[in-house]
Amino acid sequence: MGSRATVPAWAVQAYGKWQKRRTAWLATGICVAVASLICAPLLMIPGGSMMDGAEMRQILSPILGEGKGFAVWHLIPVYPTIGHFYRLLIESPAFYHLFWNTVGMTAAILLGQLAVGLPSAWAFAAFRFRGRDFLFGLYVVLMLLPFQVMLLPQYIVLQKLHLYNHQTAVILPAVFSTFPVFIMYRGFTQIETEVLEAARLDGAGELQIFFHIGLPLGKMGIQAAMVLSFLEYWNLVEQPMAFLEEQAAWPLSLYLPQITISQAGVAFAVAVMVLIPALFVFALGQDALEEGIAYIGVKA
Amino acid sequence: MQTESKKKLWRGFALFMVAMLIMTYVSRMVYVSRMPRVKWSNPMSASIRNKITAEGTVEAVNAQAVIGMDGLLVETVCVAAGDRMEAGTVLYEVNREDLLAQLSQLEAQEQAWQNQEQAKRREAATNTTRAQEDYDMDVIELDRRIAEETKKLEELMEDLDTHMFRIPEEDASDEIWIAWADERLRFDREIAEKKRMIEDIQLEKEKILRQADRELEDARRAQSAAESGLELGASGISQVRERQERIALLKELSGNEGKVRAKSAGEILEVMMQSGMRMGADAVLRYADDGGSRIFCTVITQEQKPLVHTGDMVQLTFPGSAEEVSETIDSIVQENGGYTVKIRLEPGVAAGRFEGVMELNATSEIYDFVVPVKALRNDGGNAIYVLEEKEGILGTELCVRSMTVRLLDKNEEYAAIADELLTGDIKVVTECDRELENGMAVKE
Amino acid sequence: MMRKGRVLLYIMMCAMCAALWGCGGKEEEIPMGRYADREVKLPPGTFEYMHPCPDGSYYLYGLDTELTYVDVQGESKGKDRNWENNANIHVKYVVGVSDEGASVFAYTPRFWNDEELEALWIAGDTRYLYYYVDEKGQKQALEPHGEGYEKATNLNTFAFSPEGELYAASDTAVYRVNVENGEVESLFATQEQVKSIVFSGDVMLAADAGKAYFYDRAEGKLLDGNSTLDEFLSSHSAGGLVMAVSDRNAHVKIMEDNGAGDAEKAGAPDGEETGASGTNAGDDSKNAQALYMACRTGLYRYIWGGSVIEQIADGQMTALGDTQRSPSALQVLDNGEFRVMFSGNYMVEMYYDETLPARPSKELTVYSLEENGWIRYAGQLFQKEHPDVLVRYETGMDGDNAVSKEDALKNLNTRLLAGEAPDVIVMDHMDIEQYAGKGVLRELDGILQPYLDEGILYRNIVEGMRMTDKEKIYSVPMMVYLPLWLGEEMYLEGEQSLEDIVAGMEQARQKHPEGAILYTPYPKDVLLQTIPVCLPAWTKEDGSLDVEKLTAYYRAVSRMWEIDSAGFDAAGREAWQKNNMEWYAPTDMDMADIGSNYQYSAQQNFGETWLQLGFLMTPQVGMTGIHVSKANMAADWQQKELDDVVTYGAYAGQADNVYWARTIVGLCEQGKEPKLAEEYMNLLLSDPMMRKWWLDKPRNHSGLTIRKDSLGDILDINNIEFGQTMGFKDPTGVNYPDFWPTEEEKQWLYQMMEDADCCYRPGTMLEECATEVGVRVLEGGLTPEEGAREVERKMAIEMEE
Amino acid sequence: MFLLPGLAGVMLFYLLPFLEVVRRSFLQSGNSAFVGIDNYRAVWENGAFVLAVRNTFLYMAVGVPLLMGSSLLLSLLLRNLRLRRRLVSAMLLPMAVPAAVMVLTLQILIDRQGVINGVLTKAAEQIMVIPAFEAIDYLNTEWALVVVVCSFLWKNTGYMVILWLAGLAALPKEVEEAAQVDGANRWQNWHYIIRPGLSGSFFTIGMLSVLQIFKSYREVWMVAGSYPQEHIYFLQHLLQNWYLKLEFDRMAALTVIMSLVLLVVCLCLQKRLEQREENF
Repeated sequence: MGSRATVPAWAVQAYGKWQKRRTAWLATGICVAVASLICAPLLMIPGGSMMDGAEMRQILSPILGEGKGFAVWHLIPVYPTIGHFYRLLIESPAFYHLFWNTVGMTAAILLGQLAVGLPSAWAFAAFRFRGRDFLFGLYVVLMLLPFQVMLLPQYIVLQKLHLYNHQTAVILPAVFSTFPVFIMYRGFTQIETEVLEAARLDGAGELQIFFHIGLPLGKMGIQAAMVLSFLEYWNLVEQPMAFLEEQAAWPLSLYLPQITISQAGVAFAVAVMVLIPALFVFALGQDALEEGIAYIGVKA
Repeated sequence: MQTESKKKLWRGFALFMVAMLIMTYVSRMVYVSRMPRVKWSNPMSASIRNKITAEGTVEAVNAQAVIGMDGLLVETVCVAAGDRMEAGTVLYEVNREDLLAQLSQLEAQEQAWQNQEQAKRREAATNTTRAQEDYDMDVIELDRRIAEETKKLEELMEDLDTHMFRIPEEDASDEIWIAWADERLRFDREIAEKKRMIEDIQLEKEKILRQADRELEDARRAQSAAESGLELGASGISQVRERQERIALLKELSGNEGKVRAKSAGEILEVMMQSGMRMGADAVLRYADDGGSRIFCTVITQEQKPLVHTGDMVQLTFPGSAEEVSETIDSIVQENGGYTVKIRLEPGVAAGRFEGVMELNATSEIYDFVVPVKALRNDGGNAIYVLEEKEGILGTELCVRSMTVRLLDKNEEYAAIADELLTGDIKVVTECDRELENGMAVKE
Repeated sequence: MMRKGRVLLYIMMCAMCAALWGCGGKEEEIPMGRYADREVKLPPGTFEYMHPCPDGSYYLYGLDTELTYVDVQGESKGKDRNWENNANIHVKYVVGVSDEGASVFAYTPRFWNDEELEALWIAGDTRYLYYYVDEKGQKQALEPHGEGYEKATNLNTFAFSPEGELYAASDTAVYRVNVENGEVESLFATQEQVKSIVFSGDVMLAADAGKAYFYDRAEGKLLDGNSTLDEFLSSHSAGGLVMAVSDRNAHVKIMEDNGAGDAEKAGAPDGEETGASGTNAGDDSKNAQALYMACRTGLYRYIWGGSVIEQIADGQMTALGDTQRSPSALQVLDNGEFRVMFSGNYMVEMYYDETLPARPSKELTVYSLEENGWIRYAGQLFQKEHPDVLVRYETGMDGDNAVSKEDALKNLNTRLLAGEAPDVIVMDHMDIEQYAGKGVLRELDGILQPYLDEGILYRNIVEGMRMTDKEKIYSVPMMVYLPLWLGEEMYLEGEQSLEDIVAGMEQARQKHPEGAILYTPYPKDVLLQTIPVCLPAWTKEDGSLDVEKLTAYYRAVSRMWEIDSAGFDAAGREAWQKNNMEWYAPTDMDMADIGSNYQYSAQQNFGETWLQLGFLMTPQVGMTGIHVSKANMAADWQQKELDDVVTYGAYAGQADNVYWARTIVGLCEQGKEPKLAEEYMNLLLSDPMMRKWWLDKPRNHSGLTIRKDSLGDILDINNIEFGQTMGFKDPTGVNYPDFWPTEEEKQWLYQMMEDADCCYRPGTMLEECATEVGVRVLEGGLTPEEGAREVERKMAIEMEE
Repeated sequence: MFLLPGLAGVMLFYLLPFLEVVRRSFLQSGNSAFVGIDNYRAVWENGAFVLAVRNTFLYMAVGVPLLMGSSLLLSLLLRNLRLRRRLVSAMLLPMAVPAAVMVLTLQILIDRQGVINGVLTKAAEQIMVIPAFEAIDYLNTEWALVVVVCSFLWKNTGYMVILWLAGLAALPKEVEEAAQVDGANRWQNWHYIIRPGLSGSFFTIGMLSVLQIFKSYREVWMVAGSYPQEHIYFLQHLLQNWYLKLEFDRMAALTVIMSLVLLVVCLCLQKRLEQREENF
């Protein structure tokens, strides 16, 4: 205490500021470094999407078992070409078909999850009923079950419901997935039970509580769930492969599920095209997330 | 700031989606515009009119020969096998010196022979004349004798008559009577004797005349023989004739400056002489006379065989001539790997032609599946593209599928195909505006 | 609250279960009732067409067969109204008959050689002549003439109206023809040839292949079209479409295309099941005015003015679907039945049978991992032979988008486990033992026994498929490949073992220190060429991996690769690989096919001497390929000092008498149609199918058939079918016969087939593993011993599982 | 009432199928004969199972804490940064890349003759002057697990950061500010305010990490195949291979075992967390 007193207040303040800024810079630096590390391999994608097939073959020939030495990668192709994009964007209507399939399916899934998962999550968060813990545990376990095991019984169910080979065969199970419930539940648990009690005492209906307290407060959980769900379903491979026989119903992720070297360029181009909407969704989702947080801040 | 960037983001996102939407249509359009456009038809049940064309040779049925000028030396041969000859075409020339030498020799022989013959003839004529004269003289002599005797006979007859008038009276004595009677008897005897004499002379005359006549005849015969040369005998005569003919020939030849010309039109089949050769009496040249008949021969493949039958009407043309004939096939014989078709031509047809082209419009049996020949491809086998619907990423699309088929028959326009899977309502691609590949999506 | 929630929960669960099973229950039930057909026995003669009379009787006629009347009782009264079978007539093309028996027809004169006709024919003028026979049998020539009628027009379709007026159609117009004087009146133009004409009251409906024309005969004008019908016609006309109306005298308003009430009325049955609406067909025909249409795809009803055309009978399940016949006339009977005449002397009556299931109850499912043309063909053929069966051919891995083999198998297994097994599985690249062991496959001993007893199939090959643990045969390959090498006689001759080949290579290397010996720049190729003949020897009796054998194998191949690599440096090999890269790079499924590789073997060989290991795949093409190859080599290698003549022979690896099984077919134990599956198997094993062996070319590699007689046929140069198909017999085709296998070679080949008893099936785990590790061994990453151990380790995990 | 529609769907599409799995775990796969616990025994006694369990646990034991720790750290750092949104988006990107492309990228990088080895070799030669850097065959040696963990971290860090951030955002800012005003240092701040506040998220994110571990299988499989190096042979491989071998019975048994374990762990964790929450 005494030592502190010797330091002038402005100095303390300045030091604190400086320290704060330094920490901020440091944090930023670290984060940027990590982010760039994470993104570094992805830089191969735009490069690859514009790389001439011959060049790619040449620089990758060691990997293909056709040469000695080590493979290299040109982040900026020596012989750049927009051939792959041309092939993909101009010459492949199938790409668009699948793209819209994916968009449609993902949108349907996300909306469905909102409609179904949100109340479920709310129920788990807001009510304490018998078996809640067990049920919730079950939800978690069901979420964790590998798809391989669920493939067969789900197939049987879908077959029985005459959904097999129809996009709903992918959409419906996804809609009822326990995963968003799980995440959104976490968002709702932040709400203090007292608030709910108080609201109930005030005579608010359950729906009112849900809409006026639950939704705004759980918003970031919802947003997180949506962004994550989007990621999950934007690149869904296994379910459609198992449940959709008809190619016309496929999502984009099955366009090139396996890549041979000759297709690599196009595959990279596809990746770029897939990444663009994802970027938008991230940005917008986060935006909404921010907003939600800000909103909560204001409310609180 | 915050909302603005958010707005921007939303706008960007919307823009991206709209761009994707537009591109969807653009790529569709590109895709469709690059899709081959095909036309199709169902296979028909039809027969195929197959035009079978086969080149063949024209062969003469019987060849004729030009006999060489025996013993003459060929100076130049003017034709070769395969040449066409018209009447008057120079076939070859003989050595004129040789020719003239031979001719003069022959003429000398002939002259000698003529002279000899004339002498013979003259002698025979003399003999005849003499015999005639003998004969005539004999006739005159004998006639004179006959006339003499006849006169004597008549005198006797008159004497007899007179005697008869001097017939004694009835009462004449016996002697008279006897004398008269005796007289009369004498007369009778004398007349009879005379008559016998005349007869004898006449017999003799006949005899003499016959002999004279024979002699005359002999002489005459000899004469005529001499004149006709009969006495040379058959070989002699032919020799003479030959010589004479030969002389005439050689003369004619020399008149033609030693050129031997064709007598009729035809084509040379074979030349069996060469210049400098002395010809024999056998053929030096064989040729097919235009007036003769010919056979058209050609070989057809095993595939064509089922379409060609004995008795089928075919069109024959001969390169180089405007002739076009319809004939029926006479025979089809299997020969080493192919089938030889023979067609006998009318005499005079295809004169001067060695090659011909046979055309046969064969109408096949009715095949179940006939497609335009354009629809047929060959990719290591005969195949057609059939139009099918395919489930793809873009939904149901039309696509072509290659179908291997057996080719039964075809002509320039149509092909008959077979396969267990063919049906009448299969859609066979007949036309396309670019190269197709199996499984390629197409538009109608 | 809590209690309530729990109760609700239970209710929910029950409801869910109920819904689920309820769903299932509904699925089981196939709606009953559909149209079936019975053949009508026709009077003697060859009839093509039928003219329906309104009372249910009909006339039959054919192109050269007399008109025959069959009355309502079905008794034929032939020849009472006959027409003269004119000797001068060659082909009667089209005929029309009226209710009363008057008839009209078109013909061409018989004289083919008639120059004039010939000329006409050549000029494309194939004008018909016509004559008309009235109901009393009076014949008179009909010379169509009149305004708007050109002489060259052919009238192809005739129809008499109920009143006896004659209507005719050319490919451009429809006419009314005065039968007395031949005067023709052009009524309206059409886009295509009108194929069928029906009358309903004053309205005449003429249909071409894409449009329906309505003509009001009373008013004399063309009415508006009907888009519903037009659409239908354009999509259903292929293969013939015939029409009939339920009541010809009723004058109906046809044109009200947009009549809302009608559309609703007609729309209702559309949503229902086919069979259900079929039930009503009979009743409806009495009160509703309808147009019926029959074509390949089925029998359809169109209620006038409606916007739907409903199918009341499925072509696939009736005689209509017979692709060999096309319907030529349709008659609607009062009792809701139909008579359909087919060209080709065939008539059926279609009646509604309530006892039949509405959909084809039989469905044969054939599954293969990869598309196989031969199997697909067999399915189509099978379906043709069994019209009541729908053959579904499914492939797990589609060519365009690479679904991985594991994913495809997973999907297949899902179906198997869910009890929806296909009936027939093509087992190529699948683990047969596994599937047999799990009871998926049916044992085939019973089916195959007759074939083996009669010596039709190569017993040794079939026996090679016997599963060791169960002692039964579960699958049978339809084709096999045989191992073959091709090289210089000096180093190798006759039958060879792997060691011999290595020795031969050593010899060659000594003689030629430079240049490649083996025929490929890729280590993987060497493995692909040798693994098949060694793999069967790697498994011990107890099913475990024989590491020593594997080590020996790796030693041998790495020695081979070493010898080969000694001939040129890495740069050379790389250059060679680069050259090849554009159009030839080894993939898993690629294999060295000696026969078909010859085209580029000559260009690509790198050195002075060479050796090719591979498999004989397509017998004659393969054999001829070898000859061509030999010829090419000899020609091409002269300048490269070929040491000795090029020759070829069989080779054995660690296993003897190996054959490479392909198109391995198994039947499913759980299949829904075991009988059909058996029949399908018999079809596959039949000679006609085997003769189509060349269809089996996923990568242009078909094999040698396991049916002895078929193999003989295939190797018979005079096999006309093959020749025609392959273009050998085509004058434009390639002249293969020069290189055709000789009798000696054929015998040699047969003997090889007789001896082959050791089955190699590609696609096993062991093979994948050994190949993957093998590449590393050849590239020097691992020693042979290490490689073998690595494989052992991986296989150990697999065994453990 | 809120739960019902969701629950119905879950039952239909998850619980019911799961019950089917449970049922099948007592039946033989081919002929559906009841075999009791034979399948369980078969699984238990299976060598591959032991290997797979060991590997999977190792993977989880390494992967989950690493992922959670690193992402928590990052999110704490990111929490108050202005660049946060951009950075998080960047970190999320690997998730959005199609699996196939990601696998291709990985292959290019980690192949024995791949880019990483190339770079390392060069670095060893030029910078550290170590003459012979032995190229590592990452996928075929013990390195395989490292590779798998790294790629797992690479792909999922962003994902987890999002979750952490959501959790952090829910913390009442005032408390923290108040604490800061009170002069609480960083550690105290973390220990007394943030950590308890995040304990709920901790559970969630832990579970999700496990989930992501399970999901990462497909990439592992695509890179290394059905029978990878034995250190990266996971339960999923076993499941997949059993599936391919039609051993659904064992698979079902294994699943039941797995889910039981998971359920127990899950319930325990939840209980503890809740107790703690209540305590707090």
